[in-house]
Amino acid sequence: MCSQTLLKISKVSKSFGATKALKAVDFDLLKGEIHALAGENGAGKSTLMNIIDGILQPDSGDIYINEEKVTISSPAEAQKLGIGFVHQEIALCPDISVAENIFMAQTNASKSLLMNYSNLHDRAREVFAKLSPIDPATMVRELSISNQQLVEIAKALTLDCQILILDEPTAALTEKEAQILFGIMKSLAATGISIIYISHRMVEIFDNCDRVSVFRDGAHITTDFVKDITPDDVVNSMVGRVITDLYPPKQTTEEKSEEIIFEACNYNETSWFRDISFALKKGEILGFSGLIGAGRSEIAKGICGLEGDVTGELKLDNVTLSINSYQDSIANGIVYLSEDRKGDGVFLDMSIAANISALDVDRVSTSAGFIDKDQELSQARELGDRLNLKRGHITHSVSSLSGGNQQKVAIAKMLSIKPRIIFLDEPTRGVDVGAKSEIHKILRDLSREGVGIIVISSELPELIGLCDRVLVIREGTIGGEVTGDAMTEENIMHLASIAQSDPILMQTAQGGRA
Amino acid sequence: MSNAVDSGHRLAHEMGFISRLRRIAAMRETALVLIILALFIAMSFASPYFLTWLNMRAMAMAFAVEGIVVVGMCVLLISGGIDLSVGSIVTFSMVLAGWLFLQGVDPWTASAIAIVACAAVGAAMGYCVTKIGLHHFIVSLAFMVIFRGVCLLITQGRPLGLFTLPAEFKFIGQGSIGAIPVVIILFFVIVVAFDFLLRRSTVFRKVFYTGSNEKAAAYSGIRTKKVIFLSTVLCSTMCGIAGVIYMARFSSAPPYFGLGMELNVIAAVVIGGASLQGGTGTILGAILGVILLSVVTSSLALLDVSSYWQDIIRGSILLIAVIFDHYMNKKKAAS
Amino acid sequence: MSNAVDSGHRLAHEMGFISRLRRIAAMRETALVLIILALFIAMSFASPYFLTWLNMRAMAMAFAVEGIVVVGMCVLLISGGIDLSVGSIVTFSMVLAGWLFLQGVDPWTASAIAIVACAAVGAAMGYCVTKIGLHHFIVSLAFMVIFRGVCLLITQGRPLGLFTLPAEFKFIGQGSIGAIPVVIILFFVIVVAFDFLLRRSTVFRKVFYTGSNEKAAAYSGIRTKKVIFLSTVLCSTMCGIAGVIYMARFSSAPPYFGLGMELNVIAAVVIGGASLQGGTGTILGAILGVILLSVVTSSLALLDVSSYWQDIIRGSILLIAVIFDHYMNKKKAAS
Amino acid sequence: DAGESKFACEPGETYIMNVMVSGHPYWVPVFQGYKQAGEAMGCKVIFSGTPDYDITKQIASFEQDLAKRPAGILLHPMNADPFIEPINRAIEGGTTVVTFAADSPKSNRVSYITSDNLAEAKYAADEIAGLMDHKGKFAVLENPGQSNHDLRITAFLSYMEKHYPNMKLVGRQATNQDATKAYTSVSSMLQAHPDLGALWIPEAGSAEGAVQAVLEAKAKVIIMHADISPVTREHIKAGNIHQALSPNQGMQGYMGFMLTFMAKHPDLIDPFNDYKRTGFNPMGVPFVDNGFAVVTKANADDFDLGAYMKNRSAN
Ligand SMILES: Nc1ncnc2c1ncn2[C@@H]1O[C@H](COP(=O)(O)OP(=O)(O)OP(=O)(O)O)[C@@H](O)[C@H]1O
Ligand SMILES: Nc1ncnc2c1ncn2[C@@H]1O[C@H](COP(=O)(O)OP(=O)(O)OP(=O)(O)O)[C@@H](O)[C@H]1O
Ligand SMILES: [Mg+2]
Ligand SMILES: [Mg+2]
Repeated sequence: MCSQTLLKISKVSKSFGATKALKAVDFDLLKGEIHALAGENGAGKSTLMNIIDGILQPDSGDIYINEEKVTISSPAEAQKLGIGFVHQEIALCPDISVAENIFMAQTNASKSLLMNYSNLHDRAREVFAKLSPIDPATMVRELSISNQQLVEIAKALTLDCQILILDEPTAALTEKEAQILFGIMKSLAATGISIIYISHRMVEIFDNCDRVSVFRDGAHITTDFVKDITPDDVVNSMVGRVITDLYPPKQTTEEKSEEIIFEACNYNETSWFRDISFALKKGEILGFSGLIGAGRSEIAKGICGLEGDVTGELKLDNVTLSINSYQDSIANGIVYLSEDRKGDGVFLDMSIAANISALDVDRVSTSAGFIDKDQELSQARELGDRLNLKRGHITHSVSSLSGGNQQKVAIAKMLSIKPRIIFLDEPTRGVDVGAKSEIHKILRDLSREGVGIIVISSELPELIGLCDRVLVIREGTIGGEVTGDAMTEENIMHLASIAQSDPILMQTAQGGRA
Repeated sequence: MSNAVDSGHRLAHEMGFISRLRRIAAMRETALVLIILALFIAMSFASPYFLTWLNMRAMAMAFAVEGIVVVGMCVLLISGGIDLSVGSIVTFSMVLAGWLFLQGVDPWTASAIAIVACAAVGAAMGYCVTKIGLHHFIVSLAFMVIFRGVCLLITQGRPLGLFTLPAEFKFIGQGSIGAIPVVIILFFVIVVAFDFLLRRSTVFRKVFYTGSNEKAAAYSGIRTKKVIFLSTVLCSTMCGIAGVIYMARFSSAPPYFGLGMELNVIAAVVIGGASLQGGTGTILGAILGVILLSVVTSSLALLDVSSYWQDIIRGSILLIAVIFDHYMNKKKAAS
Repeated sequence: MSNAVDSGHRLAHEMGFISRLRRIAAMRETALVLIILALFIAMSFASPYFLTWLNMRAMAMAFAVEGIVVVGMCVLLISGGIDLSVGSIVTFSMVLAGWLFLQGVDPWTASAIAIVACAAVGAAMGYCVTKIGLHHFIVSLAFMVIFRGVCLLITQGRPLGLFTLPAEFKFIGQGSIGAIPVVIILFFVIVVAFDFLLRRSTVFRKVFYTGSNEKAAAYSGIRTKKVIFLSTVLCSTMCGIAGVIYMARFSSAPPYFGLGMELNVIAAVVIGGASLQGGTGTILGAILGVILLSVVTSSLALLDVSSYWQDIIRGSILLIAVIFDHYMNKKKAAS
Repeated sequence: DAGESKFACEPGETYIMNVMVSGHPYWVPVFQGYKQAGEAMGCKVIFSGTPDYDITKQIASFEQDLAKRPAGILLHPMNADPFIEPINRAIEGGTTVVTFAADSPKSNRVSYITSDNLAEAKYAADEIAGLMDHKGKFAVLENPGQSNHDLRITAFLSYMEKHYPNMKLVGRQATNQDATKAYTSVSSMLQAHPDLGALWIPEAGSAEGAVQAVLEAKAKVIIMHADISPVTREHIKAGNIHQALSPNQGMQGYMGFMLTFMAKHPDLIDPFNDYKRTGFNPMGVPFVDNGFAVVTKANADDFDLGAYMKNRSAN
């Protein structure tokens, strides 16, 4: 590998009001390398990427590409310099077809007067042949979040770029798609394209990247070759202390109880799932695993009365409940944490405090129905501190927080009502290692206190590390269950894809690994 | 440890007097009060008649009843909706109550019926929006046209003369308690009540959640459709109340009343800081918005500005007010 | 291997005649054509004069010039904007061109100046929106008021009589080529050109991208501010063109022209399938929308329906059209 | 005593003319007449009102006028009854009020001056019926809600029905002074009734659109309308519009001023009645007719407002 420096960041600083997001940061990217970027939530990773892509302007500092000083005033400018960017937050045009979304940048740069739709569709189909089967003619608004994430990736892959930035692209992806992506990344790097890869998952970094830079509190801490260090070193420099146990201890045999606190029987939904029955025992954390589109989210939403045309029977502490709406569900203490934080998890332009009390405002109000501001603020501070929320003023809007911290606000909202059963759909998406282990610890504590915890996650190590038992969902039914030592990635993947019949996916998945 | 210290610091800072003062200074309401004050000072130099009791009364009477509609519109805009039909609904309320009165119905009963009818119209609009799934803009546009027609039909195109309304009823619109007109007292009570409710009540907080992110609100267990439905009904009900007060004030029900009221009312609410995207806004701001617009109109009339220039100046003031406010807010965000 | 076969299959399916037919049937435009046809059939039973060439011509003349404004508004709505000032700007164009002509300027030059002036007004609005960051709704509301005032100022409140316009100029508005009025030919050319451009040209696709998700478009390197700016300018320019044609047609420039035009135009575009949130819409749909509204109005007049009922019926038709369309679309989504 | 009182103003004595839609050209000659009379008598005159078609705004401007403590106001009330209370309050406060072109009859206003809308309607009906040999189809456009426009139509229709039973009303559309609306309505009317003989229109705005529709349909329709605009004046000269009935605006303003002044100075008159003793204002003449002019091809040039104003400012 030649070690020519393609991109060099020198002493870049950026503040948002009183928040210093970046403090005189240095960073360099070599030609053809996959360079990982790690750091806690709010460390400034996305901010730096936004500066490189011309979305934000630095307050001070310089950027060099091929040793030449550049000013990048807009994404259009960045494109001309050969920079491609997959954003942490999905930004696609919902009313436009997948194909047009993917080639939006080309359309923009194109000199031809007229659109050539069939050409776009053919090329889009080619891209997806490598990635995952998505029909290029569908409107983006009809896709699930994970498929939208794939479209985002496809969009970046088609750019004719020399620097590709991927900001937590795998947060919404399952193992399978992630592996495909890594395959593609490696082949791109082999052709001399440099990749900046942001992730909170150490395994991904150590399996796929060449170097890793660590950021903390807006400052650059270290850059090392991954072969020279261990994941613990990275976590150490990220958090500034040693995190010994990434996952909290599981249920011990003594703690095991046969008492069933929550039971779902014969759940069916007209199009998304059928014959779903499971029980949750006291003190255990249950996981849901499966491939993209398997229907995990739909099951959770269906049970909570949020979506779908659902039939089934529900028992909480052996009492049969009838849940017709999410309000009934909340009234019984059953809540759902959405996987789509920005879309339906938080109120971006409202204050942190108002976000946290949204699930049940009556908790922070007087008997006459008026909000007690002090109570609302102290509830928010308390939960925020408990989740280690990195924030400005508690009345600032959620839009001023980094992605991971927004996720913490969404979780704080769930905890505010002291729920009985929580469905957490991708609860640690975009959350840093430190906070993630905090969240895991909190979940474990809650389950000890008797709260039922059901975690949906696309990250297999998380499910294996956290859960006591994992149900594998396959095409809308429960495809199997693993527990104890049988909880391995291989077993889960096997159960998840056993009936997987899509030839394209199988073929490319194998090709990607080869 | 350092965590606790840190949050202790933060607490102290949040409670601080200076920070509170700074927050007040950065508020949109403060900006509006300053603009209005500046206008008052300039006007009292420009015209000796400006700071007279008669002129103040005339100016207050000009916006008081419309202010009640502004309250309804403000809530609706916060919920993420909009209502172009307010002018027609106000007129419908006047015309229906007036017509019933002429048919021999007691004016109080007639008024109650008219207000309920307006609420029902709001419910119909709310139904179209929440159950059918249409957009507020287009639904209320259709209702604006339909109810203008209904008003014409009821009145056969001519203003209803309601001179025979009993004095106790006219008192609402024309009487005074002490030196202060009843209309202004009513306006004041409604504004203060709703300002408080919107800031503090849990019920109205749900309007903010719904307007800010309807889906997130639904995922927080809020019956967002109900919230939107009720906000629509509230706005129409306020129109109904305003209509009845107008009837008492004018002893008349002209079918062509309130033309263009919707734009004035929406402009006021937006000047007052509400976003057309929903989720933000205050009653106080909206009322200051309507006061600003009204004071400008009145000042121009008082100064005998050529009518050709009045529109130009009024439009420019609207523009300048939003630009000014925009920069104020930007500065606030930056500091 | 199987990959190629599969995608070949899919391709064949997509190209399939039946699927194409089905897609056409599900389109909003088809629904509108059906509604308009139904109206035509009903009307030709109700009145023997309806299906005459003269009546068709008169109906077409009634919406042709407004149709040009509809084109501009459609593009602007797709980009995510809105313009309440269209009525004022159309009038401004008429009044300015007329005034210049009365000052001795050649009418063609006067018209060109008026159109450029309208474009400049659009640029000013676009500036407020894209550079300052204000909302289209409030900016165009202010401009609506300001330019109504400007029109009054130029005309001193009275319509400018332009009887002396040369015949070649009046020809644009009053002449015919063969049996077809020039106005209708102009309208047709503009509509066909823009419909094609909006569907196929890369430049106008950017308008869709920007309106659908401004951030996503910006991340793809599209200069979204420029797109929004130019859409605003385009809409005002279309108003300018429409104004000049109106002037040629009426040989007059009344300062109170086009009141309420904005609502009619927006209603037409929305009936035609554009979303007020931006990102969707077609010129063909918008034009069918304006035709529907216009045919209803003409039919009511032809049947001499009491003017009190006309508003009620027109409003209801607007409502029914959007409800009908909504259910059509739902069915499409479900199938 | 009588020897001291003059037919003139005290210094600073102010008279205001208050209207709605103050940008409308109709008010221009009215105010010119008002001003001519006022200046001749050494009074200060002010033109006031609201540019909008909005009763609330007009009342606000009227009440603000009162803050200036004027001697009198010549008022065109947009609606009759809403002005009762403000007019009465004005009079109690010492400002006298006279109405013009539209009235508020139940108020205590002293007088009312207008052109006789009934006479206009009667003239129009006779003229149209005469030209059509007392038989055939006619239609009207209207502007419901504005009392003088309403009168012009209702009086026309009832007079037609009573005196010319063979004349048939085939269309009645509200076009609200909007040229485009009038264009559409008249186009449709002409399709339904290609043999339409005549149109009576209560104002000039609708007439502008109507004449366009008639010209485009190449129909032969006798168009008559009330008021006059530069555009309809041109059409009269070109023979496209038969006649217009223009109220004597100048006289309306001039006499309107006199009425207002006299109402403020009732002591100048010693009438032969009981008014003074019983507390009525002796100036309380219920109604003054300022008359109207018939605008034809021959005299149309005398109704050029631009030329009139040029002339006025030259003097
Ligand atoms: N628009 C903004 N306004 C105010 N503060 C901001 C804004 N954007 C980012 N910040 C702040 O800047 C800091 C860095 O944020 P950034 O998004 O770069 O973090 P990150 O490293 O990408 O975190 P994550 O892993 O959670 O995505 C945070 O403290 C965040 O709150
Ligand atoms: N709004 C929607 N419109 C159309 N299809 C949808 C919608 N939401 C979900 N789906 C589809 O429903 C199926 C089940 O989706 P669901 O979100 O439950 O999957 P999942 O297992 O949670 O996976 P992931 O969340 O990773 O996509 C998928 O095929 C998905 O594409
Ligand atoms: Mg980030
Ligand atoms: Mg999911």
